[in-house]
Amino acid sequence: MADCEKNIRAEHHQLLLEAIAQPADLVNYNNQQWELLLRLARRAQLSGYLAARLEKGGMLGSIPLRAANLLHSSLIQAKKQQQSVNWELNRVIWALDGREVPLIVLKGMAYLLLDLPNAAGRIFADLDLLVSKEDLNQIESSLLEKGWQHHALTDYDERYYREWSHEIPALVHPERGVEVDVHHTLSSPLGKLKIDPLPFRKAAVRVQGKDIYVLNPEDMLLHCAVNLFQNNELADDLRHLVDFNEMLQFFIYRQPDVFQQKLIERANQLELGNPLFYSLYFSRLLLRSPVSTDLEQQLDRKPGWIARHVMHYCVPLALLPQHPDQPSKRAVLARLVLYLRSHWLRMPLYRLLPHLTYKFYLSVFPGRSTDTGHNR
Amino acid sequence: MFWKACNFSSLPVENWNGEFTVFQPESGKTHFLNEMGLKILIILDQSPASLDTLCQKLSEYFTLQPDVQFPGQIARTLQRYEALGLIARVKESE
Amino acid sequence: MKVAQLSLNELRALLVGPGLRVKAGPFNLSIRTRLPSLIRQLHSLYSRYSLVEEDEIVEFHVQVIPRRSVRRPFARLIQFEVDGRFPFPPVPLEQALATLEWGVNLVIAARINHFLLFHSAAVERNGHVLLLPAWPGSGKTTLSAMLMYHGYRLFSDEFGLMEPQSGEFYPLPRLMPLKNQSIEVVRNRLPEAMLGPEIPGTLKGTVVHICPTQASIEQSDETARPRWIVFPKWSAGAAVRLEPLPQSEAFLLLATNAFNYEVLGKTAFNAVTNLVRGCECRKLVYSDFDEALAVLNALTDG
Amino acid sequence: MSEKNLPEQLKQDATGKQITAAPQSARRKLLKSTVAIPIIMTLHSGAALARSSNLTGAEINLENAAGDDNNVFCALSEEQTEGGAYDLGDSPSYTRIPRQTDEGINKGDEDIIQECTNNGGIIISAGAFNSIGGRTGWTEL
Repeated sequence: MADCEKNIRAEHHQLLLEAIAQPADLVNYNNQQWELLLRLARRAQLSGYLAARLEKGGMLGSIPLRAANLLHSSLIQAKKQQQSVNWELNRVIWALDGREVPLIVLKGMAYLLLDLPNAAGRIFADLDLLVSKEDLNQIESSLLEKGWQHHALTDYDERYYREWSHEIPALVHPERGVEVDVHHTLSSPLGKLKIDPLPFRKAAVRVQGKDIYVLNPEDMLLHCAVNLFQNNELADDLRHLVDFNEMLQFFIYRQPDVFQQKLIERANQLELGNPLFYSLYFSRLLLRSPVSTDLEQQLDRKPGWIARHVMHYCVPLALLPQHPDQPSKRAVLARLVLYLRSHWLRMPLYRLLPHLTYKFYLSVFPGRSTDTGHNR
Repeated sequence: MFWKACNFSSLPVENWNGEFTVFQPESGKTHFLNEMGLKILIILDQSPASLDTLCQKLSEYFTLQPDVQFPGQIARTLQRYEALGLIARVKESE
Repeated sequence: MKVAQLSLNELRALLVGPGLRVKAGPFNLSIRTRLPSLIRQLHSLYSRYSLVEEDEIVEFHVQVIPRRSVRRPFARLIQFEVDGRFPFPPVPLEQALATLEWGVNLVIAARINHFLLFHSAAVERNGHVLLLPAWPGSGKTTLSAMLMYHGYRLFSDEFGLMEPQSGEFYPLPRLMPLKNQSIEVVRNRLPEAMLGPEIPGTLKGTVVHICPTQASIEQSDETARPRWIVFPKWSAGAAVRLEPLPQSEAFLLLATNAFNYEVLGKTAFNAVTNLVRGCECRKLVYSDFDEALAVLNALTDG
Repeated sequence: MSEKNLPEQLKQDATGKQITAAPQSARRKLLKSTVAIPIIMTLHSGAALARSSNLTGAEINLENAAGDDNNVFCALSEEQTEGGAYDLGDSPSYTRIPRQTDEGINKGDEDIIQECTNNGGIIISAGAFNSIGGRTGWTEL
């Protein structure tokens, strides 16, 4: 684990990570560096984030005009998306019309409500809400009554959502087009890792001056970590690690003496040591997070030695964007490993094996999917 | 029940010979109104009003003949305005 | 340096290697491809464009690459790529040029927000911009191609690029796709025009690209302010009519046809308001180009 | 003026349904001639791109199809135009075709396309979806 730098030595990775870690240095970049950085940042969906940091530092005028124009364009787009989702939340609250349904706002919109440092320029398009299972139907019918619609549903969709994933299908108001995802769980119910949403809901905190809630700071970080390391394949997902790290620094700054301890205790209590371990580890490795290594040693649950080494090698290659002109085979392999891992985490073995066999079959005999695809 | 306009005075309004474009910053939407459409917002911005009061003020201002259909039309318009977030319901007149 | 100064071999070396870096109005573009037919087409059709100066930033990096289709194993297909993404499905090899041009337009429309992007043709006469916004059946590409050879400088047949604070318009003279019947019209009327190959079977029918005049491309750094907004409508057999258009309607039409009006929010609301208030707004119905030219000349003479 | 005497178009507007502003003279006349009822139209832009470029076509590989991790979006088309392009209208609706079967098995491309076609729709490219979707979200280009 000591040879941290080795796996992130690709020059283009270094370029992007430097820009995130030291935005003030961007004024010294030459045109060639800018051209590559802009492409990488777009791929990582971090151009709005970089633009917001430059704007805040008053530096947009001190960089090459073409770079400034593109970053400015991304920032305008991000601001529009944030406004759209914010307005959607306004309309959802209106549609619920004083009914006593506590809404917990998750992810991007929550960051925006709290004005967290990672919110500025952040690109997100959906409104994610967490409610109790009992309130699910109430919300669905209130929104449907006020003009929201499910994406036109086939019988298959309907069954998929309601029986299989125990969620309601996403709701969209046709005049605004923002997707409203109302959840009553925090992870896919198919996953092996079961997360009880109740402690999260109980600890939620009210947003100042509003009748809505967000997860408390520790839970917000844990939720971010779970989404990053438990639910997905990590490809081009650096921005979520940036979210994690920015929020971590911010909350530590706000509660300097206690926050780290609270975070560890909460992770232990909720048995979410693994994803927190990885989030802390890679924040330090890739984003120069100053958090001490002692911190994750206090976790009850930690990944094993082999898993750590595999992840240490693979995760940076997956999280960081490929070079746009020189895709690397190593990165493709690393992404494959993580793809398999994400399926492993989501599916029990008796479902995973047939699934992978089938995928392999498809890769050998493409186009024969109809024979086996449907009726299994 | 009463209606009031939401921050109407802060919305940019452009007059095009009696037709109006209004920009709503919160939603980012541009609305295109005729004169009565705008007058409703102006009245509800001055003070909250009930449907009856609003209809009466509009009839006076536009010197309309009495029409039984009129309040229904205005009520539907108010619902539309409410859905757009241009106006809101209030319990009291003040 | 112009693309025309490159030999076919030199151009090929760029296109298969680091990319051909060309200026496109206010933007720089990098194109890569290995397709011999497309390389030949670009050698002539891009000959008037300037290469990007050493060390300048290029905004858009696009590629046209060969593709295999499992469903059509023997078809020769190509696909447009931008930064690792494929916004269009694969199309037959013959459509490579059309796909490249549409692809670049799409990327501009999807990424650029520091300009307000009107869906409109724009030409300049007597130092001021005449906007010809698109609405169905406007024939704006044909009209702007014709105007370009009759005393007007082409800004674009597709984008009205407006700097929202200053109100200044920016030229973006790119290849223009003539469609179906208008191809013959242009062939007959403008024998001197540089035309590309006939590309049949695109989703818009048969397409032939016309290259902007050398003068339009060379002056593409010269911005101008708008003075006239004319909504053209080609109507078979119609006598020419140039009628006033209420400003409110011009506002509606411009705003709803802009690519990023909603994204720019209040900036766009103010910009379109100022634009419309500062321009003469007209509606043009025509069937004969010479008649249309006469009334447009009369309008823009003043 | 009573509602009964209004032309059909007008009635709809008067009852407050949102109209998408479009270059149609009926709507113009409506705005000009009517003083006795309030009118509001909310501008809807973003469809320009979809109309301007031929972004949509029925044949597509699913690699670049619009969708999310779990679903492919199937656009319900209004009609097919002469050149083979589909006119999705100003605000097309979508149905979702899950990428996997109930058992969590990935479906073949053919199955997904067939399922979409059965619903009367077409799979559209992420680029087209992006532009039609008003550019406020979905797939980033």
